Amino acid sequence: MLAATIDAPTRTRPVLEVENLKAYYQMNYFGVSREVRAVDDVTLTINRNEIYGIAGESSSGKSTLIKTIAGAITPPLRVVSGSVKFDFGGSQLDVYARPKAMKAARWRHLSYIMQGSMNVLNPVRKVRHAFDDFAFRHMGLSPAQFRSRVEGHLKRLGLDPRVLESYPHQLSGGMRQRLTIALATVCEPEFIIADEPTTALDVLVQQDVLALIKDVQQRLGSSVVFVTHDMTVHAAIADRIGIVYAGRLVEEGPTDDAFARPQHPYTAHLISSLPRLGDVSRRKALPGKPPNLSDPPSGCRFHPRCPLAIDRCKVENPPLVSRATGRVACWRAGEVEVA
Amino acid sequence: MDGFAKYLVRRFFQFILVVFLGVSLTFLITNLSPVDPVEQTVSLMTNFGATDPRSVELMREALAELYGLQGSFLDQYLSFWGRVVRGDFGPSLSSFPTPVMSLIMGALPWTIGLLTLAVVITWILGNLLGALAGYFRSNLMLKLAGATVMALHPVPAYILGLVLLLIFGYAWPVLPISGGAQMNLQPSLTFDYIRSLILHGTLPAMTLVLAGIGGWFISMRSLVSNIVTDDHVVYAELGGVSSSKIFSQYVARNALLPQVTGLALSLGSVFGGAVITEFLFNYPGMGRLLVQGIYRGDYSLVLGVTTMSIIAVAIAVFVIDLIYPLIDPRVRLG
Amino acid sequence: MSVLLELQSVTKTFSIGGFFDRSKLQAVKGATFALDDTRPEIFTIVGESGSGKTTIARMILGNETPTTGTIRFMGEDVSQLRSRRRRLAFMARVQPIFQNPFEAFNPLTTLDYYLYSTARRFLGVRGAAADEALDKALNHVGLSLAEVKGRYSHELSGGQLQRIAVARALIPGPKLIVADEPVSMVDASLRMSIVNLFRTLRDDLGVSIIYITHDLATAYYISDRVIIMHKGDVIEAGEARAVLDNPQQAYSLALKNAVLPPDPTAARLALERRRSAVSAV
Amino acid sequence: MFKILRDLLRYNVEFLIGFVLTAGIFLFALAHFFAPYPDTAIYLLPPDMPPSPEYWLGTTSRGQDVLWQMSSAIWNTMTFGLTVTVLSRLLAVTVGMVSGYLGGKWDEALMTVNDTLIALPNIPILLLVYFVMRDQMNWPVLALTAALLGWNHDARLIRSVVLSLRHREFTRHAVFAGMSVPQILIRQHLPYVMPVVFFTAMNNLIWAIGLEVTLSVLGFSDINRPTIGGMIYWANQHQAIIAGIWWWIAFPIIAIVILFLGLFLLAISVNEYIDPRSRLSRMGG
Amino acid sequence: QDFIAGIPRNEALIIQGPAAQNAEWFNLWAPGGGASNNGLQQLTADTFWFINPEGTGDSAWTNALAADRPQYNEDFTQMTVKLKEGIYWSDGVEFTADDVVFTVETQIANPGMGWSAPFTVNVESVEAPDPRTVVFNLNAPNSRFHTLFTVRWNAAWIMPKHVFEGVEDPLAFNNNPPVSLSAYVLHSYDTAGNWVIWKLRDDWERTSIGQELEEAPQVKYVVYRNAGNPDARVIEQMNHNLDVINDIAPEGMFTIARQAGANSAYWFDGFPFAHPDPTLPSVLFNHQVEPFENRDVRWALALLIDIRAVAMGSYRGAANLAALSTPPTGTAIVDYYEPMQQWLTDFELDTGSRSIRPYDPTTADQIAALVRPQWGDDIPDDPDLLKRMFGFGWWKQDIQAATELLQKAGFTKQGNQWMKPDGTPFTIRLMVEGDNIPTLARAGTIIAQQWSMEGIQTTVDVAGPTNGQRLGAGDFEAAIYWTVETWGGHPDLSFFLESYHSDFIKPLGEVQPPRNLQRWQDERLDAIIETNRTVAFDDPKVAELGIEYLQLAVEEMPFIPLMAYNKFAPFDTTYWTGYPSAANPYAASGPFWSNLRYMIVALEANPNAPQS
Ligand SMILES: Nc1ncnc2c1ncn2[C@@H]1O[C@H](COP(=O)(O)OP(=O)(O)OP(=O)(O)O)[C@@H](O)[C@H]1O
Ligand SMILES: Nc1ncnc2c1ncn2[C@@H]1O[C@H](COP(=O)(O)OP(=O)(O)OP(=O)(O)O)[C@@H](O)[C@H]1O
Ligand SMILES: [Mg+2]
Ligand SMILES: [Mg+2]
Repeated sequence: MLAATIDAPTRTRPVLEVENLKAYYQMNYFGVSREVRAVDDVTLTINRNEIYGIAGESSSGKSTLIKTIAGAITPPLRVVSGSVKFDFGGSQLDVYARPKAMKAARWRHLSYIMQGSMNVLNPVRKVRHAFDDFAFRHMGLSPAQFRSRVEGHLKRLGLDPRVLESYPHQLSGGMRQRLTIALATVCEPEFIIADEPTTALDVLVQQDVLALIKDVQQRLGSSVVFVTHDMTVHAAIADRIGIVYAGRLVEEGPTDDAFARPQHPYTAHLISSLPRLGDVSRRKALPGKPPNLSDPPSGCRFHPRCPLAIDRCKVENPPLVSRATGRVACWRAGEVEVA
Repeated sequence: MDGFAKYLVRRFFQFILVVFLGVSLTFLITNLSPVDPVEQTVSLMTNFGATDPRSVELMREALAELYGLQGSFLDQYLSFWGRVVRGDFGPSLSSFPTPVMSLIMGALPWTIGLLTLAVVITWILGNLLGALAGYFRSNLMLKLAGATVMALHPVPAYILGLVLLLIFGYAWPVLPISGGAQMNLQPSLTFDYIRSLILHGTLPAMTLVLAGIGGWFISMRSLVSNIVTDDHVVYAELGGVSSSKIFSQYVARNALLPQVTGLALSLGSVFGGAVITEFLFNYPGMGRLLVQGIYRGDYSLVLGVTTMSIIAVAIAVFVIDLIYPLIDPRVRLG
Repeated sequence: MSVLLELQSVTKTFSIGGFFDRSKLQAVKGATFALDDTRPEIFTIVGESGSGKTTIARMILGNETPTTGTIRFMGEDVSQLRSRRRRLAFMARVQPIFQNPFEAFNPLTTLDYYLYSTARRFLGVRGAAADEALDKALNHVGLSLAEVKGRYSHELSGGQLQRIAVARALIPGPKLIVADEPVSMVDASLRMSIVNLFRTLRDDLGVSIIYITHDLATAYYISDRVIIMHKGDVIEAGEARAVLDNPQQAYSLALKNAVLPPDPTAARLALERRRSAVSAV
Repeated sequence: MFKILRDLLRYNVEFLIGFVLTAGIFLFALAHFFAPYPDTAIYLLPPDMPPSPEYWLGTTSRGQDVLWQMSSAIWNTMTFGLTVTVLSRLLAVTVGMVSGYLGGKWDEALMTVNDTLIALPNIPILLLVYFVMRDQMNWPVLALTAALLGWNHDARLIRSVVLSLRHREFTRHAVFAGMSVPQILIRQHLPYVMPVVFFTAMNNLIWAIGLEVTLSVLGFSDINRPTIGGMIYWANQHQAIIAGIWWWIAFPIIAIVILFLGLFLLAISVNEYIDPRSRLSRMGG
Repeated sequence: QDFIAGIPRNEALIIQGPAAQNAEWFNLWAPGGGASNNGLQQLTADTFWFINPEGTGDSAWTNALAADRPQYNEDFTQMTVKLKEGIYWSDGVEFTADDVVFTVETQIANPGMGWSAPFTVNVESVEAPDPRTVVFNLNAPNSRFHTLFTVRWNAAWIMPKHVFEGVEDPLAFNNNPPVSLSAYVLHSYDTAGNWVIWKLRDDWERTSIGQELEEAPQVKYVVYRNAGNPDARVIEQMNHNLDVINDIAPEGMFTIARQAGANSAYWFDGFPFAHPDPTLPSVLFNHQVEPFENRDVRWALALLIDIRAVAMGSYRGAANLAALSTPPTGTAIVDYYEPMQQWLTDFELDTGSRSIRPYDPTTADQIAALVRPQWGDDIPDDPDLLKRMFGFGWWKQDIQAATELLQKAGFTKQGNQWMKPDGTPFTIRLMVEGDNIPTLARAGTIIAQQWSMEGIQTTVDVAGPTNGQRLGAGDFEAAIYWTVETWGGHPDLSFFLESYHSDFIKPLGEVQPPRNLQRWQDERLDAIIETNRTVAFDDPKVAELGIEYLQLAVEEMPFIPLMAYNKFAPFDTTYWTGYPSAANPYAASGPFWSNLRYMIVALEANPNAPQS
């Protein structure tokens, strides 16, 4: 049914185009104003049937970036400039030019799994109601049909349909996480946005959840944008990854390439710091502390912590340039050695 | 013993303790009161008559004996508990020898009828308005309604009632301003009687509602403004769930839970009556009974009314603690 | 050989459930292990979520009383430490590190308040002497008092905060640190700095550490001994490398296999294996 | 402190309005110290004069200037109300925090006392106490009694806040940092409790004023001391509303409404200022 | 719809009644039961005689159940009463002397019943030699025994023997429904206590009141309704839902006069509207508390009062001032006030340094001048009329004389503060009851202000419901209340004076029997009282003794009489006319007086009433 609506010419076009996006937290409390440049000039495209991973350390702006993409901004977050455009076969969506149209597209074409989504279910209602509220009106089914559709969907995701009659607190964290994934996919959207869906789950459950996401994506042929700081997770499911540092995209490329030949020193560090089961050799930690996004370092934002920094890095901001397999923003791109 | 039973027993024990302490405290204060019921009756009987001093002394002795006010404090205290346990508060001293219980039973239906209704209406309106105002923060109508409610909040109930009485009793005399029902209409389930009950209850109820709505409004609004930033609400908004649904099922429903406790307490305190409103509109409820009792030094009556009220509130707290898990699925007992 | 910490068939039962359905939950079932006083070590507890790890930690810290069994710290029954004086003496020797460094410090209190308070209560020092003690402790974790003084938790990174938490725990000169998932909320790049720090503490200061985690990779990386918990039971225990290299129990094996390698090809393979295993069930 | 005030005034319209309203009423009340007549004197002026250039708010049927009566009345009522509020806040905070934090037997004992007081019907108890105390019943005693009856609901609220804080990691951390119970309560938990305190203070103040009025209406007021309730009492004795002397009652009520609105605005803006959440975003969380 | 369900408005008289706590209770003889204000005693009970407090001479006396005035024997140890014939209880049983004997004997046998105590004290035996005669044999000589059966406000009501003889415990019997001995009988009542409706008996002629009537009373129903607080009462009267108000504040009265003038009637046709009750609000001093035992101090305090301000402040001028210690109402005007004017004017007071004449006979004119700007033509110019409205005169405020009196008593003034002889400041706590009697509370505040201004710091102490008890126990320094009540319609002062005898004075702290609450003790007073006991009720010597007492009271100033208790009791004339007034004082004005029954049967339907 989905495939039928996608006509030939659009098949090749990317499903999401983000251009020069800037989103800042602008706050003013009793005379103290702060501006946190959490997304600073990001341009990226995401194709159909692709899993795109976004990595980066805590508070580098990963969540903010995908919130902005999902059109889930609330004050004090503001989109300062740039555009986010979706292309869902028949319907084009420019998130910030025509925000009204977003509402109709939500869950139908685009679903979003929030960070901490274990806690996004209404604590005083049964899980069943969440499906009714979010999905029912998009499906055009009778209540009974809808019910069996939901149950079928849950079964396919390895969930017992009886969970529908539970309250969220009666379920374990992993269970709730899987439920939110089920909720986000029951309408079979073309685009799924997921923010740290596996953090805070134990390894076994984490693996299940990853497997689930992969399954769903393959079955629906959807595109997934996926955020986590856990590089091993990216390794397992992402087709391409983008590395974010201090609000900027610093490197992007196919997962294999990024792991094998990181171009940016930060990427290289992320990959090399991972301990490997069975390996007890001492790993270095990145020196210094994360940049302050309301007063970011000049030039390349990574330079205060960069082992390769040169004077140029302090003053000039390296542009994101295309490479053979991806893009990178570093004056000394490719000079790093992987440990 | 299993956890729940243990909890129940402990909670029940606490309930008994609360009632015991509360009633004992009232007993103590009441007994310290300088109003002497014998003197009150004597002065009532002699105030306008030419009664000679010797007779007055005789009368005083006879009444003291009749009222059974002899005996030490402890004796009276013990016999009081003995009676309470049997659900009997002894004879009223100001309406001797009518049992206090039958006076209370006469007043109780009125109070319960009026106050339960008023409390529930107040609660619903206050919470509804508060929730709407907290959720749709920029709506002009709601802002206006909110400002009105807030401005009414600090106005003493007595003034509100008096103004209503002037408006609907005098300037535009459409409502009865005094009493509980039409005169010469005996209580019955007829249309006339019920209509008259409603008409007579309108002004007192309006007073109670106007005076009480602000409290609920303010607390509900602040609860709601906290809840709207909760993840599950934000998520529902992102999921394109309709505003009305978010409001009712996601915001209001969560915010209402703590308010339920408040409602239970208010319903519990219904037994004490609404002194000022009953006083103003001559409503034949517990508040009026109580004030009469205090004025006439009728300990038995005062103790009866306060004991009822204490027990009712304690039960309300107890019950709400027990049923809370039913209304809030997150709460566990034990 | 004297015993530092000893758990003897410790169990903990919670009663849970709502109004109608009530049941008991055995969070910990007969845990028994001991730490040696003379040989400091990193003792790791791994296990899935809800397997009872935190419960054990809380019982060791005296925040929870075992339903049955005893926990002795240097010969004293931890649950019997009633008086404030004895509690303080105990806390001087056993200190915790918490999971979420942002949560472990009150965001409205300056960080040094925790440090000074610890110094005053356990060392009885104030003013310059306290400054000195703090600086020493902070130096162990690669920080200095000047960097920390007067700052609030949001002004520092998670890794820094976690190191300050460690420094604070070091001030009374503890014999044992109980760290409940100290790195799970810290991102990958900071994780190593904490884990490395634990090693240093053990080696340089002779502090024993109970390290609770579900991250097998770091467990393997630093621990001396490990126990694996599953639904309240200790299902496997022993020398860390030995256990993790060659797990005996099915569950331990599954746990080990669930660890994704940091290499796309291997990771995808692992995930595929998992997927087929799940769909086969 | 001064800087905070300045910031609040400059950047927060609500605070500014609240401040102006409250300060206005406060100054007005303060003015009674400079009143041209003693505040209990009667029949110094022609009675029943409507508002006019000479008597801005008119005169009462007792020949008093409503303006100056009100000024004293607001002062006295506020003194009473604030005394009740402060005392009951102290009780509520102490009991709520100790009970919530210590838990166990302490909690049970304190909450039993608390529930007992919740169950006591306020007005009857106050009336009874009034009778018992008789001439010794002056406003400080009344304030104390009201304070004793007026803290219990809020203690429960505060307790629930502290209960949720008690299991937060920073509390456990503080224990292991050797902080004593008072230190933990005051340094760690009080900032989270303060918004509740401010918020409930408003309602408590209104309740206290309402209590004063109620008692006055029932005839229990110290008629030697002008208060809002006392003004209503005397107006009532003179059937002022029926007799058309509306200014005797209307102006004091308007003043109370203004005062309350002012205090409410102050409370919400100060709350925003001290609320841990907004404070954090200000500091940069 | 009818205002009262099922009862035509123009057949019903609606009277302000109380809120009954215990609406099912109709036993007049239980403790407190005889003091009912809901029509029970006013409309259904009867006894031997009535005195109209507003009447003068013979017209004030009514033989009700008794066929004649009381007959005493020589030494007042026996009283014989002849009863009227043809009087029946409402259930058809004839009223006889047996009912009277039963009443007395039952009450003696049941201590606690309303009149048990006085019967026990006085009656040795009672017998009915025939159905129309009752003979009381008394324990001791008592020339006023008949007053137990003489109604001013209430009295010992006769019990229906045929009802009570079957009752085991007459104290616990609710007597519901009550049989009536008077012209009305219970129709229905509100269990919630807000109203009671009485209806005219079909056999109304077979009652003591009915026998005197020529045609049937026009009021078919009497409704006692609790019409709420004073504001509500005013509104209800203006809405024509309340024909008779018992008492409201002067301002409420003025509002009615202003807004419903044409539809209302009052005791006086215009200002001051009020009905002066035969009670005498005064400043009471506790003679057992120093320095109030000192006559000079009391007189000084009296002379510090500017009575015009008190009249304006308490009643807005509508006060009937009293310089004598008896209320200036009813027959007291002719018996005491008019005859004593000259004596008052000549009265000299020794201030210690000189002699003054404190009496000012022109106060009525002065007050008239004060209220004329507001009431204009309502205020007549005739000095005699003014005296009826505002009283005959009062003491002139004389600060200098007061100063001299205080100095005579050993007081000194420091700055603006009087010091007692022992050197401590002279302060007074002036007790008032409060909003139960608002006008007196107002008078208290203004007197306190006057004393304070002259250097005696006075605070007003509102006693509320504890007022009566504190007065009784002597727990006060000074108070505004009354200890003088009279028949109004009869010059005999024994009504209150009997209890002024020093035999009954108790030490401080013990309860003083009613009336002599100031604990005034004086041998001259005892002598007057003792003489009065030996004189028959209707003996002209009674008035002479009264004058003696009044003169003594002026000299001693045991309390400062202020005024009659003026009661604002406006009537709505929309449905009924012919209410009593100063011009036609055939009954007292006010629903709580038992002789209200004479008003009810005299009312005439207003032909212009709206037809329902
Ligand atoms: N509501 C907010 N108000 C102000 N600043 C915010 C807000 N949310 C996030 N920030 C700031 O924006 C920056 C980026 O935050 P963001 O949540 O996007 O980071 P992240 O990369 O998702 O981190 P994490 O891995 O911890 O989720 C941080 O400095 C954060 O402090
Ligand atoms: N206070 C409590 N009341 C009831 N049940 C509890 C309580 N504390 C813990 N439990 C239960 O005990 C079990 C063990 O919990 P514990 O927190 O020790 O697990 P854990 O291994 O630390 O898990 P995680 O990895 O999620 O932190 C869980 O099922 C938990 O729900
Ligand atoms: Mg994030
Ligand atoms: Mg845990």
